[in-house]
Amino acid sequence: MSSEHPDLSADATVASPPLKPDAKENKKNVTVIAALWLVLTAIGIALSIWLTSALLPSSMSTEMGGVRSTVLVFSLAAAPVVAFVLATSIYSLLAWRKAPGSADVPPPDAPPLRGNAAATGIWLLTSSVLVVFLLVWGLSEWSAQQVVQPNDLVVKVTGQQWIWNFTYPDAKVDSHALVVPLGRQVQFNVTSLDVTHGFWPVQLGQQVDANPGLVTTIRVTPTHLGHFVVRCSQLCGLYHAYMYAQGDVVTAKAFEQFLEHHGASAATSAKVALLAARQGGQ
Amino acid sequence: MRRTIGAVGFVALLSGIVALVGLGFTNQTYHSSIGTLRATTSAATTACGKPMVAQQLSFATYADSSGTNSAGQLVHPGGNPNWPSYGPSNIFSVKAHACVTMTITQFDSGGALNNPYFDSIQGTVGDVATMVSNQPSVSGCPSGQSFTYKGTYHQISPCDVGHTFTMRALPGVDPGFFLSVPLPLAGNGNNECDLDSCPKVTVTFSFISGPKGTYAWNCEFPCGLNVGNFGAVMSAYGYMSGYLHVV
Amino acid sequence: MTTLSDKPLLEHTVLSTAAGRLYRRQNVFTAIATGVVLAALVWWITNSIFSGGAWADDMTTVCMLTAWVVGFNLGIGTFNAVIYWMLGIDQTHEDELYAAGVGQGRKRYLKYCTDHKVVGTQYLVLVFVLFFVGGTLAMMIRTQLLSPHSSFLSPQTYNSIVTIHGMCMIIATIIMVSGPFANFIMPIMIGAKDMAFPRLNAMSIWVVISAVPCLVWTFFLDGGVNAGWTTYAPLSVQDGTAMDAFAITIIVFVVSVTVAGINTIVTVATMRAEGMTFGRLPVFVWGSVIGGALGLYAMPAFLISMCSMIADRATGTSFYVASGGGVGWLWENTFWIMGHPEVYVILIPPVAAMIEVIATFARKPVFAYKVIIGAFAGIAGLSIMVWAHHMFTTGWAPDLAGPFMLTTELISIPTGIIFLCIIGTLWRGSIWTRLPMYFVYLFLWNFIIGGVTGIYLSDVPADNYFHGNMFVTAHFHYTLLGGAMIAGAAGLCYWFPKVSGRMLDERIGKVAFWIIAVAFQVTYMAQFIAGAKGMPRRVANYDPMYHVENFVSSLGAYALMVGWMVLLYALVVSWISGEHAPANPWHSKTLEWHVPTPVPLENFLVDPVVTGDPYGYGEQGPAAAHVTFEYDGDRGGHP
Amino acid sequence: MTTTATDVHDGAEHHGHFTPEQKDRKERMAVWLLIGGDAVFLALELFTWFYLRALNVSDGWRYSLATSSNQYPHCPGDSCSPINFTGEIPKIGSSWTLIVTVLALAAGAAVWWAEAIARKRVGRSMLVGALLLTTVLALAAVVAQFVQFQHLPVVEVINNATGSPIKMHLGTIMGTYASTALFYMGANIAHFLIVLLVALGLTLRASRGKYDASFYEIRLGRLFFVWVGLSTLVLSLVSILFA
Repeated sequence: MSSEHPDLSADATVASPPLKPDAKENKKNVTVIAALWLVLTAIGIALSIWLTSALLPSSMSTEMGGVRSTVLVFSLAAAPVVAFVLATSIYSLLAWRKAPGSADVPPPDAPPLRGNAAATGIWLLTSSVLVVFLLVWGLSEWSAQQVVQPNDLVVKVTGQQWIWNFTYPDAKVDSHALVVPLGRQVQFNVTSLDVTHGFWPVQLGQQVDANPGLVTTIRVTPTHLGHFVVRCSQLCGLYHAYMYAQGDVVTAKAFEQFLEHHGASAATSAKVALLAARQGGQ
Repeated sequence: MRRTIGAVGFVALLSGIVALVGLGFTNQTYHSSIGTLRATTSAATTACGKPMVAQQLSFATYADSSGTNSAGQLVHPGGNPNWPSYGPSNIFSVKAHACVTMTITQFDSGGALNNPYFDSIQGTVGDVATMVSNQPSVSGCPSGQSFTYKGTYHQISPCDVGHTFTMRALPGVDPGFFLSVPLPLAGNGNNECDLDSCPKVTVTFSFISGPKGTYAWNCEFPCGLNVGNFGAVMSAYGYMSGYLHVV
Repeated sequence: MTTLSDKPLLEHTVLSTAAGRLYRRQNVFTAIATGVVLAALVWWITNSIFSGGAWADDMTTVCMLTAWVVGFNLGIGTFNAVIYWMLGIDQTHEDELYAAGVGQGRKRYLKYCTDHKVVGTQYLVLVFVLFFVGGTLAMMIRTQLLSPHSSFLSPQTYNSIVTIHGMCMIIATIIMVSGPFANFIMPIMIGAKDMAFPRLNAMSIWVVISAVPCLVWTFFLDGGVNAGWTTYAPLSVQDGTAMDAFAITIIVFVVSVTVAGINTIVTVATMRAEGMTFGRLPVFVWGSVIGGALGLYAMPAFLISMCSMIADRATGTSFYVASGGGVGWLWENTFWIMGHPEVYVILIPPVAAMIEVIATFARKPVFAYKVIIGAFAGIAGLSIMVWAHHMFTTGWAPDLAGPFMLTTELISIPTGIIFLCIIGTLWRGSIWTRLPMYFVYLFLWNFIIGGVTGIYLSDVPADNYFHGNMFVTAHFHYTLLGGAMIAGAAGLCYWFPKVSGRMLDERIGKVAFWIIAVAFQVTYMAQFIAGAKGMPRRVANYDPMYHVENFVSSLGAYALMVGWMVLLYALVVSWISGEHAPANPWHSKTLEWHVPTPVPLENFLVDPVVTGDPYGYGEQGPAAAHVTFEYDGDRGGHP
Repeated sequence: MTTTATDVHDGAEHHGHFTPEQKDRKERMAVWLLIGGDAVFLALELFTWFYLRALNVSDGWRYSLATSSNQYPHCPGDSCSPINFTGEIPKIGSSWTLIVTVLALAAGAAVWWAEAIARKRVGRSMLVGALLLTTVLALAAVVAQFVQFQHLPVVEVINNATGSPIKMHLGTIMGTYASTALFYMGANIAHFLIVLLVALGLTLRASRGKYDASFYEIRLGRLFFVWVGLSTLVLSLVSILFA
C-alpha cells in the first residue's frame, strides 16, 4: 500500500484550458438547442393532446370534464419545460462529449462557468410564473366544484369491508348499485363502518375517503348517460381488490322508476333508519 | 467471455433465489385440504323458473375450524380452534349459466350485523331461501324474544345472524352479479359443536350462475376481532372468504 | 517533498491482549445469540404475565421484539461504552483503537467497529441486502399481476408483500446514500479523521441491522401486515401481531436515523479541516447535512405515530378507533408529516452526490454553487409544509386544499433550480462519458417525467382522479427509483474505486445500465397508462381491461430486476478481482480522492489545508487546487 | 491530568479522544439537536391532544358512558352491545400531575445547582451530593408518574344490567382523552428514565473524580434535564387546562 499522498500540483498545471468560452461557439450552441427545443416542444404538445384524449375515461360529469381539461392544460404547460431539459441534455451528449486523453485520463478541463445571474433569474421567473398559473388554474377549478346547486340529490354512501352500499334517504331506498339522475347535482355523504375506504366513482372524476365515525362529502353533476364503476381507492384489507360497485347515470324518469321499483317497503325504511342511527351513534 | 458466463450464472443464481421465494409464497397461499369443491349435476330442473342444467353444492359453517366434519373431512387445514370457518373447502366450482342450488349447514351461533343491509336475501331465485333446523327456536333479539326457524324467508332480524354468504364477481367478470344470503344463528352461546346432532340450521337457495369467470365470496357477519370485528379470522384468507369458479 | 513512508500506520499498531475489553469477545454471532436468548426469556415472562388478557398477543410480541433488539445490541457491544461511562471507566487509547478495528482484519466487518469506513461498507452491504429483499417482493407483486385474475398469491399474502416491499424499499432508500457514502466519503471530504461520534456511528448501523429481522418476520406472524407501507389506521389496528413487529421495526429505525442525522450534522459543524469554510464544502456534504437535518425533523413524527399505534393495539387506547373517539385522520396527519419530508431525506443526498459526479465528469465547476445549496435548503424547508397533499381526498379540512396546493407547487421551483444547475454544469463542459455519467443522464430523463407527473397530483381537481391509482405508483417509482436510486447508482459507480480499492468493470456495468434504463421505462410507463385509464393501486386482481399494461409492466419489471442483478454482479466481481484503483482515477478535486486507496485508519497521514472550493476545474492558482497538505509539526503533522 | 491520547499518540484527535473543549462543543451541539427532535415530538403530542379534542369523533373525547349504550340501536338490551354501563370518564387528578411536574423541574434545578458547585469548585463530596439529589428526584419522578399511570385507568361505573358499581380499566371504549393522557404519562416516564440513567452516571463519575478538572458533562446534563422539566410542565398544563 502506498502511503504517499497523490501529487496534486500536477493536476492543477497539466490542463491549461481556454479560460473564456468562445462567443461564436456559444451562439451556435444556443441556435441548435433552440431548434431542438422547438421540435421537442411540438412533439410534447402533440403527445399531450393525444394521450389525454386516448387514455383518460370519457367525461361523464362536469367534474371529470375538469380533470380532463386540467390534465391537458398542465401537460401543455409542462411540454416546453421538459423539452428544454431534454434538448440541452441531448445536445450536451452530442456536441460536448470529449474523447479522453487515454483510457484513464479525463479530457482537458472545460472553461469554468460558475454561474450566470441572468440564466438563474430567468429560470426562477419562468418557474414562478408557471407555479402561479398552476395554482390559479387549480384553485379556480376547485372552487367551481364547491358550488352547491339547489335541489341537489343526497345519496348516503356506506363503505364497509368489502362492499359499498348506497342509501337514498329521501326515498328510503338502499341498494348495492349506485344510480344517479342526469343533469342534477348529487351530493354523496360518505362514511364507513369499520376502516378507511376510498369512495371513487371513477368516471365521475371525484373521490373522497370513507372514514369511520365521520361523514365526508363530495358533489358531482352527471352530464352523460351511461355506466360507471365505483372503486375503493384506499387499501382496506383482504378483499380491497373486490370492493367495487356498479353505477349508472340514468334519465330523471328512469331514476324515479328505480326508486319506485326498490319500493319504500316497511322493512327497507326501517333498515335505512337503523343504519342512520348506527352511523350517527358511532 | 469469462465475465459474460459469470454474469449469466450470477443472474441465474439470484433469479433462482427469487423463484424459490415465489414458491414459498405460493405455498403460503391457503390451499383447501380437499381442493376445489365441485358441484354435482342432476337432471335438468325448472327450479330456476325455466328448464336448466341443475347443479348442487353442499357445505357448512363451523364454529371450530380445527376439527373434522361428519364426513370425516378436515374442516380447515390451517385450523384454529377459536376461529369459525366455511368447510370443507372455501373454493367452489360450478357450471356457467346453470341453476345452482346451494345447501349450507350452519352450526355457529351469531349476533348483530355491522350493517343491517345484509339481513335480507339478494340475488337468489325469488330473493328467498329455505331454512330447516333441528331446533324449534333459539332466544334471539330483542333479548327475551325467540327466533323461530320457519321455512322460506327473505329477511331475518339483523341481530339474529350467524354468518352471511355474500358473493360478487371479480372485477370485469360479470359486473351486475351480486348474491347475499344471511344464515340465521343455529344456537346461543359459543357453539363448538359440529356434529349432525348439534344445533344446526340448513339453508337452501338457488341462483343462476353467470358467465365463466371467478367470483369472490365472503362473510359479512362480523365474527372476527378488533376494529369492526373484522380482524383475525375475517381478514385471514380462507376461513370466511373464498372463490367460486364458474367454468 | 517529504516522504511519509517511514510513518507507521495506525492500523499496524500492535495492541496488548487487554485492549478492547468486552469488545474482544463480541461479534455478530454473540449478538444474535444474546438477542435470541433475551427474546425467548422475555417471551416466556410476558406470556405468563399477560396470558389470557385482551391484548396479550400484542403485548407479548412488542416486549419480545424489544428484547431481541436490546439483546442484539448488548451482544454486539452497542451499550458497552454507555455502561463503562456510567461506571466511570474511561476507554483507553488502546480500547479505542481496538474498537476502530485495529488488528482484526476482515473480521471487523462482523463486529461493532467505530471506523467510519467500516460502518460505511456495512451500510452498503445492508442496502444491497434490503434492495434484494424488496426487489424479490416486487417480483412477487408483478408475477401476481401478470394476469387479471391470477391466484398465484392469496389476497392476504399479496397485501402483506405489498406492505413489506414498500417499507423495505423506503428503509433501503433512506440509508442508501446517507448510510454508505455520508459515512465513508463525507468525513474524508471535509478533512476529518472520523465522524464526530464514532460509537454512535457504529450504533446507527447495528441498530438498523437488528431491526431488519423484525421486518422480515412479519411474514410469519398472523399472515403479515395487510395495511400497506403507509399502514393507515384503523386498518392497521385491525391487523394481527405482525403489525406490532412492523411498528417495532420502525421505532428502532427511527433511533438509527436520528442518531445518524445528529452525527452527520455535528461532524460537519465541528470536524472540518483547516480552511474548509462553509462556502467551500462540497455539495454532497451540504446534501448530507440537509438530509440529516430533515430526517431529525421527520423521524419524531414516525415515532409518535408508531408508539400510539402500539398503544392502541397492545394497551387498548383509542387514538384511531372511531368507537372510542379516535380518528384515522390523526394517523394520516402524523404519518405524512413524517412521510413527505422523508421523501426528500431519500432524494437530497443522492442528488447532491450526483452533482459531484457531474462536476468531475463535465470537468467544470458546479454551476451556481450557492443557488443549489439554497435550492436544497428550500426543498427541505418547503417539504415540511406539504404533507397534506397526500390527504387531498381524505375529506380532511377541504379549506386547506388551497394552501397545500400552493406549498406543493412551490416546491417545484427549488426542484427546477436543481435542473438548472445540472444543465449549467453540463453547459459546454468536456463531457467524459464514464459509467457514472450514464446514470446522470438517465436521472435527468426519469426525474423530469417524475416531476411533471407530480404536478397533476399536486392539483386537487386532477388528484381527485389520480389519487390511489396506479398513476401514483408509477409517479413515485419514477422519482424514487428512477430519480433517487439512479442518482445513488451514479454515486456508487463514482465512489466504488475509493470504497473497494478496485476499478469497476464498466463493460458489464454498461450492459446493466442499458437493461435498467430501458426496462425501467417499460415497467412504469405501462403503469402510468393503467393508472390514467383508472386502475386502482394495491389490488391483487384487476379488471381485464388493464391486462396489456400490467403484462407489459411485469415483463419490464423482470428485466429491470435482471438489470440490477447484472450491476450487482459487476460490483461483486470487480470488488473481488477488479484491477487495483489508483488514488484518484477520475482526477477529481474533492478531498476523498487525495487520500491513499485503500484509505488508512483516520484517513489523513498529514492534515489537509483547504485553499478553495473543490470545483476549480479549468481554473488556476492555489484556490483551484482545493487542498494542500500541511507538514507543520505544530498541527500534529509529521515532519 | 491523566493519560490521554495526546501522550500516547501524536497529538491529533483519535478515535473518541478529543480535548474536553472539543468534546463539549460536539456534545453540546448533539444535545441541542436531540432536544430539537424531542421538541418536534412534543409538538406532535400537543397536536394529537388538540386535534382529537377538537374533532371529538362520536363524542368520544370525554364521553359519558351512558350515551354509548346506543351504539347498536338495532340491538336493544345487552344482546349485542358491549357497553351497558353508566359512568363518566374522570378528569386526571391534578395533584398527581403537579407532583410529577414539580419533581421533574426539581431534578432540573438540582443539576443546575450541581453545575454551580462544580463551577465554583466547592468540593467533590458536595458535587456528588447534589448529583445524588438529582438522581433521587429523577427516580421519584419516575415512581410518581408510574403511580399516576397505574391509578388513572381505573374508573368506577354502574353496570346497568345488575345495577351494581364495578371498577373497569380504561380501554378502547374509554375515549381519546384518557388515551392521550396515558400517552403523555408514558412519554414522561420514558424521558424521566433517561434523566435517571444519566444522573446516575454523572453521580458515579463525580464520585470517581471525573469532574474535578472538567465538568462539561454536567452542563450538558443540565441542558437536557431542564428541557425535560419544561416539556413535562407544558404537558401537565395542557392536560389540566384543556381536559
